[in-house]
Amino acid sequence: MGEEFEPKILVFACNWCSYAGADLAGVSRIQYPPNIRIIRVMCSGRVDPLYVLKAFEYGADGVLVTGCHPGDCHYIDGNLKAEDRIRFLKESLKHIGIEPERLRLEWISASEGDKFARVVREMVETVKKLGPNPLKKEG
Amino acid sequence: MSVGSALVIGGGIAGIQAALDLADRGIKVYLVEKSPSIGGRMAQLDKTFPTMDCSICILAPKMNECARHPNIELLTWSEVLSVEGEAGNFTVRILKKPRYVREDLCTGCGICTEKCPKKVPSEFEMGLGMRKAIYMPFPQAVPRVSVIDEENCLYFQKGVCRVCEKFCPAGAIDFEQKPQEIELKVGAIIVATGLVQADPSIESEYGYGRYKNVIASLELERLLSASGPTGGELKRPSDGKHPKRIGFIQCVASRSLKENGYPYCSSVCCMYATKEAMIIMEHDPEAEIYIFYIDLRAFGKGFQEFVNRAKERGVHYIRAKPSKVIEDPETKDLIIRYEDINDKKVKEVRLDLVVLCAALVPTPENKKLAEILGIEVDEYGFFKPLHPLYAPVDSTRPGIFICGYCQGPKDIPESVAQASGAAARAAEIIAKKVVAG
Amino acid sequence: MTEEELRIGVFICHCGINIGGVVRVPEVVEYAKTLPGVVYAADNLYTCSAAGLDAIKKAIKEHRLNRVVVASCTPRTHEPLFRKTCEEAGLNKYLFEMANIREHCSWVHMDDPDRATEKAKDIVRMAVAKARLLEPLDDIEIEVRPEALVIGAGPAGMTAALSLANQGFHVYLVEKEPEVGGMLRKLNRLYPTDRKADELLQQLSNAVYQNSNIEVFTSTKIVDVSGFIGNFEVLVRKDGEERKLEVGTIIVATGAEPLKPTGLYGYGELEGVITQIELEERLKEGRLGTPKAVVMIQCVGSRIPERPYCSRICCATAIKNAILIKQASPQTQVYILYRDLQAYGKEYEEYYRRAQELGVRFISYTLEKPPEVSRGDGGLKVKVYHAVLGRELTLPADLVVLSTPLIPPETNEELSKLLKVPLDRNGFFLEAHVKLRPVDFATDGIYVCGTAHSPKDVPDSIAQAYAAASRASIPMANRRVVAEGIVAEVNKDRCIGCALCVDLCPFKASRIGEDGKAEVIKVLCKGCGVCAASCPQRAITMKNFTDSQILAQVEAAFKG
Amino acid sequence: METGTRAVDKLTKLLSKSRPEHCYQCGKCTSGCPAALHTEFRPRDILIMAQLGMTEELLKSKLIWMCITCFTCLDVCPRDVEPTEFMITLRNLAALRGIIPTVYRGEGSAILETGLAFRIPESRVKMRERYGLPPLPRVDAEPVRRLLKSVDFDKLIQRGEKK
Repeated sequence: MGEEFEPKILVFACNWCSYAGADLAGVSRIQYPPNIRIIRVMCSGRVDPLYVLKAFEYGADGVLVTGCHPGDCHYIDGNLKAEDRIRFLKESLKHIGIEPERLRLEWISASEGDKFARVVREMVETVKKLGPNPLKKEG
Repeated sequence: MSVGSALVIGGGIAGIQAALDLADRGIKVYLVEKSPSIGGRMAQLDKTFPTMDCSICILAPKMNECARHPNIELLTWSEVLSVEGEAGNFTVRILKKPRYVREDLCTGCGICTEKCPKKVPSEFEMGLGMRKAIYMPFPQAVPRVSVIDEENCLYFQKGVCRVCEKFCPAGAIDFEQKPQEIELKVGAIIVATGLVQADPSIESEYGYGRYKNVIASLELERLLSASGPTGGELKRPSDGKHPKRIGFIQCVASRSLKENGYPYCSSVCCMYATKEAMIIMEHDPEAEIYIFYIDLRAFGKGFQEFVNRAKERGVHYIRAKPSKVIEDPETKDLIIRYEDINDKKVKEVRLDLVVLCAALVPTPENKKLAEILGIEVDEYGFFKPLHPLYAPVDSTRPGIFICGYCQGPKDIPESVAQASGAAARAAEIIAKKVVAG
Repeated sequence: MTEEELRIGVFICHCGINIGGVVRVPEVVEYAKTLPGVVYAADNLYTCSAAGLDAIKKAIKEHRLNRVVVASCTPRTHEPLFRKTCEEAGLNKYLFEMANIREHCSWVHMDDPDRATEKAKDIVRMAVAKARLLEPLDDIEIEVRPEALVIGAGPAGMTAALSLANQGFHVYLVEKEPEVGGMLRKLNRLYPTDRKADELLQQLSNAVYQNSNIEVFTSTKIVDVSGFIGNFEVLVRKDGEERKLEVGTIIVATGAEPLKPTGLYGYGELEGVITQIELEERLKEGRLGTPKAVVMIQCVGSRIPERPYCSRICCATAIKNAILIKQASPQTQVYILYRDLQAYGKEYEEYYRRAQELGVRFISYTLEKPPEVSRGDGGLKVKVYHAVLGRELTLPADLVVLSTPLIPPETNEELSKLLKVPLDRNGFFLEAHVKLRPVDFATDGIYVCGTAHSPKDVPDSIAQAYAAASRASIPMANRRVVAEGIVAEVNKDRCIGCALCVDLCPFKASRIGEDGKAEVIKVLCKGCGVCAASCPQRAITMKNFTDSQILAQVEAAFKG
Repeated sequence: METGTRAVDKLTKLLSKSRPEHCYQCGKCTSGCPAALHTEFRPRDILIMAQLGMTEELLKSKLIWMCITCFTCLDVCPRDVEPTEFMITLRNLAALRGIIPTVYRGEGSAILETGLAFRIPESRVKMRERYGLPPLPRVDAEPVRRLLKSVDFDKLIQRGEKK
C-alpha cells in the first residue's frame, strides 16, 4: 500500500489573534491533522512575499497565512496590507506553475480555536487533492 | 516611617496577586503564609476551568515572580501574633516558626528528603501520598527550601537519626533553630486566607471514610495531577484499577440546613466537577461519568459553553441528589439510586468510583485571626465586608482589607480580581499617607 | 554579530503529562543534541517551576550557553518568565526562543503520538534555526503620564475613578449619557442588601463630583484614540466641541444593557408581559398595584444556542423583586419559572430561602419544553411543563415578567476598533487571560471592569473596578514602563528615501531624516514589521523577526 | 374528637410545621424511599404539589397512603423538611373528609373489635402449637375500644363509607 500523500503546510500566524486562536484550539483539545508547521510573526503584515516563494522552493505543498479580522489588528491595519500582498502573490504563483489554491489567507481571532482547526483541515484536504508541490526538486 | 509598606496574610493565588500588584507599584510587601510554601489550594489542582489550563503552569510563574520580586519579602511557615495601631500605621508581630533548615543555604536539592527514613501522610496529597519528616510540600514549592516536621522527626521525638544533616551538601540543616518573633510596621493589611474542603462524612449516608472508593473531590484532583501520588493515573483506592464509571455527587454538606451542614452554595463545585469529568475523559475517552446535581450553576464567563462541551463529550448530568451510597462488599463497587425525572422511574447505577463535592469552607483559623486583627467574621468563618454592596473588599476595620474565598465563596478569576481590588484599596491608604506627607 | 562560537541550550518540558503524555520527550532531547550549534539539551517535568528555572540558569553558567531554546507551551504566556530567567543568568533576554510543543502539538494530536513526536522535533529544529541568528537587544523606557481615562460612569467606572483619584492620579471620567450612574439610574433596589439604587448612585456621584482629581465629562463621545501605554491621545467630543486628553492608561467600564425580548413569550404583543427592568421601574414608582398573580420566566433569550452564556444576575434579580412584591402585597401569588436557579454564594442562597419562606413558588422547566404565555380570562395564562413533577400546569397571571440577559451595547464594536482591543464571541470585551489577568487587555495600558467584561452584579462590578484601578496604578505609579527592544532599524546605505515606509507605518514611527533617508523613532515603533516587508530595497531590518531569522525557520520546516 | 373546622385548622398548621416550602426538589427523599422503588409514590412530588398549593388534589389522591412512614426521607433531607410528618398529617386531614382507603377502614374496625390491627388467623395459632410455642396472650380489646370510642374513632372510620 503506497504511503498516502501527506502534504506539508507552512502556517504564518500573528501573535495577537491567529496564533492565540491556535493556542485556544490546543487549550480546547480540538484535534486536527499534524501536517502544519507554525511560524509566529508579530503581524500578518510582516509576511514578506519572499517568505512564501521560498517556502514553495523548499518544498512546502501549501502555505497558510493567518491574521486578525479587519479592525482587530493590534497594529491598526497590518492585516489589510497582507491581504493586498497575498492577492497579488496568487497571480504571480500561476506564472511559476503553482496552483493559487496552495496559498490561502484566513482571518482567525483569539477566540476562534475551532475555526483555526477547521481551516487547517480544509487546507490539508485541498492540498491533498492538488498533490505534491510541482516545484519539488527531484532527488 | 514604614508608611509605604503592606502586610498580606495568606499565600494562595489571592494573596500572591495582591502582593504582586502592590509590589509592582513600588510598595514593600510582607507576605505571610502559615504553610512551608506559598501556592495555596490552587497548587493542589490539576487543571482549572473553563480553559483547562494546567493549574501549576499558570500559578508557578506568579509564585516565582513573588519569590524574585525585590519588593516582596516571603515569610512562610509563619503566623500573625498581634496587630496594633490604625490605618496607615499598624505594628504587627509575626511568629516565624523554625524550619530547622537555613533558607539562605538550602538549594532545594531534595537529598535530605530522599534519605529521611520517616514517612508520614502528606497533607498536600490529602493523605493519599506520603511525605518524609523533612520535606517540601510539592515539587514546585516556593521557597524551594525543606522544612522539618517536629512531631514526626525521629531526632525531635526520640533524639536519634539526624540523617538529613549528614547528607545535606549545603550544610543547611540546623536543629538549634529557634522560633523568631518579627515586628513589622505596615500601612495596610490584606487578608487572603482561602479555603479548606469540609469533611464529606458530615453527610454520612454517602459512606466517605467507610467505603474505600468514595473520595472527596480535592483528593481526586491529587489523583489526576501528574505530580500527584499516582503520577496522574486515576486508580481506584480499593484495587488500583482504572475506574470506568464515575459518579459525582454535588452539594455534599452544602446548601444544607442541617446543624453540621453549610447553608450557602460554594459556587465552584458544579464547574470543577465538570472540569474533573473532562480530565477523566481525556485520560479515558470510554469513561462514563454521572454528575448528580440540584441546580447546575455555571454562571461565570465561558462557563455555560464549557458545560455544553462536557455534555457533547457525553457527561451525564442527572438532576437528582442520591439519598445514599451502597457498597457491594466483594467488588467494592458502589450503587446509587436516583429518580430519573425524564421517566419518573427510580433507577440504580453501579459505579467504580464516587466523588463527593463537599462544601468549601473558610480556613478554621479565621475566627482566631479575626480576634487578632480586630475584624468581624460570620458564623461560617467568612470575614464580613464593611458593606457587601459598595465596599466588598473592606473589612470592618479601616486599613484592613479582605479578598478571595475568605470573603465569600468564589472561583479563581474572581479571587484574582478581588485581590487586585484589595491592593487598590490598600494603595489608597498608603498613597494618601505618602501624598499627604 | 561577532563570530563568537554558537553554544545553544535546548530545554524540553514534559509539563506533567500535558506534553510528556503524547510526545516522547526523551527522544526529542536526543534529537535536539544532533542539531548544529546545540551544546546542551535536557528535559524536566515543569520547566516554568522554580526547579526548572534554576536548571536553565545553572546550565547557562556551566555550559557557557549564549542562546536558549525552551520547548514547552505558548510564548504568549511564558516568554516573559523565561526571558527574565535568562537575564538573571547574565544572558541578554532576546537571545531566547520558544518552541510551542503543547498547544500547537501534544494537545492537538493526542491520538497520534508518533507524528506528534516527529512534529515536536520539527518545531524544535525551527526554533533552534531562528535561535542561531538571534542578536542581543536592549529595552526602551517609555515615560508614563500619571493621568487615566475611565470610559463609562456606571458603578464600575465611578468606583475605578475614585480609587485612582484617591491614589493621587488625575482621572478623566467620560460618560456618553447626560448623567452619570449607568444601570443604577434604572434600578429600584440592589441585592443582597435591598439598598435603594438611588442612594448608592448619590453616594458615588457626590464622591466623584467632589473629588478634585476627577474631571467628569457627560454626553461625551470618544472620537479617536491614538498612541500607546503611557501616552494615549484621546479625542472626545461634546455638543460638537472637541478636546484632546493625554493619558497614561485607559479603563473600559462601558457596562451592558438588558436584552429587549421582542417576539418572545408575547412581549410587545400581549399586554401585561414586561421585563424585569420594567418591573423595577414600576416598583420604584410604586406603580405595581395589587396583582393577583405574577409569573416570572428565567433564561429568556439566554443559555440558548444563539446566546449560550448565563447572564448570572437574572435569578437573584427575580428573587429580589419577588420578595419585594410579596412584602408589598402578601396575597399576590408569585411564581418563578427557572431552568437552573443561579442563587450562588452565601447571600443569594439566604435570599432564595427567604423567598421560599414568603411563599414564592419555584417551578423548574427545561429548554426543550419552554413555558407558553397566552391570553387567559381576565389577564394572562402561562402553561408550563414542570420538569420534576412531569406534569403540565396552567398558571393564571396578571403580570408575566421576563428575565432577560445583559447584552453588550452596540458601542462595543466601535470602541473595540478605536482601542484595538478584541471582543469575545458574545460581544463582551475579551480580557488578556481569564484567570491570570482577568481585568487586563492583551494591549498594555488598557483595562476592563464591570459588565463590559461580562454580566455581573453591582458588588462584583465594584470589586472588579478596584482591580482595574490597581492594575492601571502600576505603570502610573512607576511613571515609566519598559517597552521591548523589538523595533525596526533602517540600513541607511540601502535606503533610497522613497518614504513608502513612512506612509505605511500606522504609528508614525518612521520619518525621513535630514540625510533624506528613512529613520525609525524607537519609542513609537511597536514592532509589527509591516515596513520591513514592504521596503522595495530590503533596507529595513525588523529586529527579533529579521528576514534571515524567519527564512531560517522556513527552511528548517522542510529540511528534516 | 373535634372533627369540625378547628381540627382542620390545627392540622393545616401542623402541615406547615414540617416546612415544605424549604424543599428545593433535590430528590434525596425519593432516591431513598422504599415505597418509591415499588410504586409510583414520589415524596418529592408530594412536596412540590404542596408548595404549589395543590393540597386538594393531594387529599383525594391515593398516593399519600403509600408512604410506609420509615422516616428515611426525614433523616436525609438537607433542608430539614419532614416529609413523613407531612404525609401523616395529610392522611388525618383526608380522614376527616371521609377519604380513607378501604384497607385502612378494615384495619380500624379490626382494632376496634380485637384490639389488634391484624386479626390472628387460625392457621397461625395451630402453627404455634405445632412448634410447641406458648399460646399468644389474650388481648382484652375492651379498654382499647372504650378509648377509641371516646374520641369518635369508630365514627371516623365509617365517615364517607359507601354503604
